[in-house]
Amino acid sequence: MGDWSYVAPGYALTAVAFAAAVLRLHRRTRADRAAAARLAALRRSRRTPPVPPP
Amino acid sequence: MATIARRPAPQPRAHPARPSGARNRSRGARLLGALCGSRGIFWQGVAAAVALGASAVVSLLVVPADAAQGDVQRLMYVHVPAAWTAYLSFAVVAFASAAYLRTGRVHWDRLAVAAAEAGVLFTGLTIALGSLWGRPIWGAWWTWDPRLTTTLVLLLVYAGYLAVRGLPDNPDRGARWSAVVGLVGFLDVPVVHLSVVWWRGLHQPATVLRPGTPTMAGSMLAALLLAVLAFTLLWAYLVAARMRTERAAQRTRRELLSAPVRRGVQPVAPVADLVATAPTPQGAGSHG
Amino acid sequence: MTGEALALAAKDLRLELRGRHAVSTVLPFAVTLLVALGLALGPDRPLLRQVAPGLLWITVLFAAVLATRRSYELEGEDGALEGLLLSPADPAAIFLGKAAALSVQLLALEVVLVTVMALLFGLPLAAAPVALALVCLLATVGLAAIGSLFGVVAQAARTREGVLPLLVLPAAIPLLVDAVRATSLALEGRDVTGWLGLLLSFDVVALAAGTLLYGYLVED
Amino acid sequence: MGGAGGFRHVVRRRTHPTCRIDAHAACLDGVTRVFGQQPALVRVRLVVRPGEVVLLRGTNGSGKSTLLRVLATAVTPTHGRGCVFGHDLVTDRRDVRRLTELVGHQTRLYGDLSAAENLRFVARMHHADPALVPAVLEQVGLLEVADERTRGFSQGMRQRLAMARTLVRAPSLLLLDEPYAGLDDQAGSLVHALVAATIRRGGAAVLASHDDLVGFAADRTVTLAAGETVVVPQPSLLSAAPGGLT
Repeated sequence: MGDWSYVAPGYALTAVAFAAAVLRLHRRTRADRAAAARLAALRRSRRTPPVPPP
Repeated sequence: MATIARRPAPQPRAHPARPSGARNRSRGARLLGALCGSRGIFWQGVAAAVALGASAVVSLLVVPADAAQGDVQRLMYVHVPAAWTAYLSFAVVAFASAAYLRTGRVHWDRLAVAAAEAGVLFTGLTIALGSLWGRPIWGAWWTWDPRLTTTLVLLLVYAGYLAVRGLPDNPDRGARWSAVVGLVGFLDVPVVHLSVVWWRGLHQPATVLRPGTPTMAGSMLAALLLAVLAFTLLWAYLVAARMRTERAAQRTRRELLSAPVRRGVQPVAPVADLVATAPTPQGAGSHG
Repeated sequence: MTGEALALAAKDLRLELRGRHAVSTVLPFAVTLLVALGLALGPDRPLLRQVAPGLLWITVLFAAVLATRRSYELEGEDGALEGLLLSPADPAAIFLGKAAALSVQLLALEVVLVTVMALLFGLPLAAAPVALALVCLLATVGLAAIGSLFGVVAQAARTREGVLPLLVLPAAIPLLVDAVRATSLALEGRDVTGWLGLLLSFDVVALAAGTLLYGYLVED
Repeated sequence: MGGAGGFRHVVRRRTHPTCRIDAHAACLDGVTRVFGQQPALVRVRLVVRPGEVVLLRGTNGSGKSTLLRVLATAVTPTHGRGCVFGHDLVTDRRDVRRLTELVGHQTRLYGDLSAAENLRFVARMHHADPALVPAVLEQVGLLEVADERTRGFSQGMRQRLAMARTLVRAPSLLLLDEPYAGLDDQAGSLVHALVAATIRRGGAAVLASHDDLVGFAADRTVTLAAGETVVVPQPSLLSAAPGGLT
């Protein structure tokens, strides 16, 4: 009765679930790194003394 | 006019009992710091991947099939570790929630969120694999087996935990609410399990799904322990990475409040897309 | 602490007598749900008698959600909930007061529901009235505790609609299972002490959690 | 340390040493409060001494109400520290709540209870003497409607009842948010009587108001703009010359 038609989907489902989780986390890390970079740029630009209005 | 001798600025005297710098942190804290650093997480990921690969190979090919159930029993090497990891993350959520309520430290809340999200993944996996395995053995996708039902209730509690986080407009309050839901859910689990066992009225000995009985062949037990280790490593990787993203999100949110940035940005949308749409800074500094 | 809890419970019950929300909306809803469920399952009397406990407690569960939402809506109407929280009363006292008031309302509701079910489904109430009463009492206290605890979350949350059932129902699952089983055993006149013990342990957990954690839910 | 029930959970913030001395009726030390993404209060510093009446001025949304709600511990400051009569705003909440009363546009009444019943409930929750209720109702001019349900009251009558609640409680720190909105002159004088009574008891009062105080001298005026205190040079006696940022 050893029947692989249940084992295969089981392992496949596990692999897909893990891959999806890791991918989601990776995408979030990249988005956070981009956000931090933008903020740093914004902060640097703020620090330069603004030109007095004409 | 005599130039006033500039007194050297007083050096920040390191507190005698606690020498400043990284050395003063205890060994454990330093190790934890290393583990949670972005490099540490990367190596955690690699270790988890290697362990999972090895475990898959071992449990699919190397280990003999079960005498009674045949190859279907190989599902045990994914279902049982997933169940173990689901309950592990639920215990971590409850512990971290209690610690967060007790001390108010933010890192406990981050640990709780990370564990809850990992918990949802593993709980869902456990239920899916459990019913997949139950189908050939018991002939039905779902039997009110006490453990499967308790795991389902667990999944509902996780859903409540994550749903409650976003409700109040104050993120601190959302964290507190979810901590309470996590704790109450955790207190529920033993009662749920006991009720379902009595409810079914069955007191038959542990079904074949219950692992760990020493009667199992040595190699099978070894394969199972390897799988449990692999799943736990992956769980640790997911939690550590998720905690870093949570910390980065909170740092960005606080960053948005600092005066120089605040004037340039009118924060209305959630942080992620908010920063993406932040207008290019006005004033002389704009080099966009 | 108990003085404040009693004062709060008395106030809630007086509000209930004045507004008669439980009698005018929750009770009709419960009876209608019961009759609808009964009709859905067909006229077969032995079947109805077998599922009657399940129907009863599903109806009580939803009635509890309605009653909890109403009890906290009355507080939120004019900001009275904030008035309560800004009083030097201990949050645990507020929780216990609300839970007590809710328990009384639900018990009154159950008395009516059980008599209606006895008539409609021909339930042998005389079999073990004491056991049945005890089961109802313990189950209602647990339900009121969970309702009061999560009611404040539903009231203070931005999107109010689906929050309360989402939080109350998963937490009340063990209660539902125990109450249904105990009720059916009580109706058959069999021994229910084991189940009463389980219900009691659930109540202790729910009340303890409520007393300790209510403070965290209400603080902004 | 009578932490408010379950709220011992708190970021371990030591109150600023100068704040701890009881000389201050209320002090906010760099309090910031953020709602979602909008900072309602940004690093507000405020010291109120006993016997002082402080007037908060500022446009809508400048953070006046939030500041009063932070003092009344209805809202937790996101950053910064504060204390009322030496009790920290975040850890000693029950003591702060015993001493303060916040009167806002929400009058916190139960529609189905009568005026007298509402006040008796407040007296029991605040450990005050219920016997005071008739006298207080007479003082605010609601004695004849004492047994009617508050659902039928007008906004002015409800605010008088809110003031009656304050008289029953006799708080040390009075926080009034737009006390004059919707009140006739006679009720306006009630507000002055209320503030004067609090001051006589050695308490302090903080009022947030748009319209000028008629015949009333605020000891100090603090102007708020976009959540930050703005120093506006103007004579402190408001009745002399209405000025400041409006």
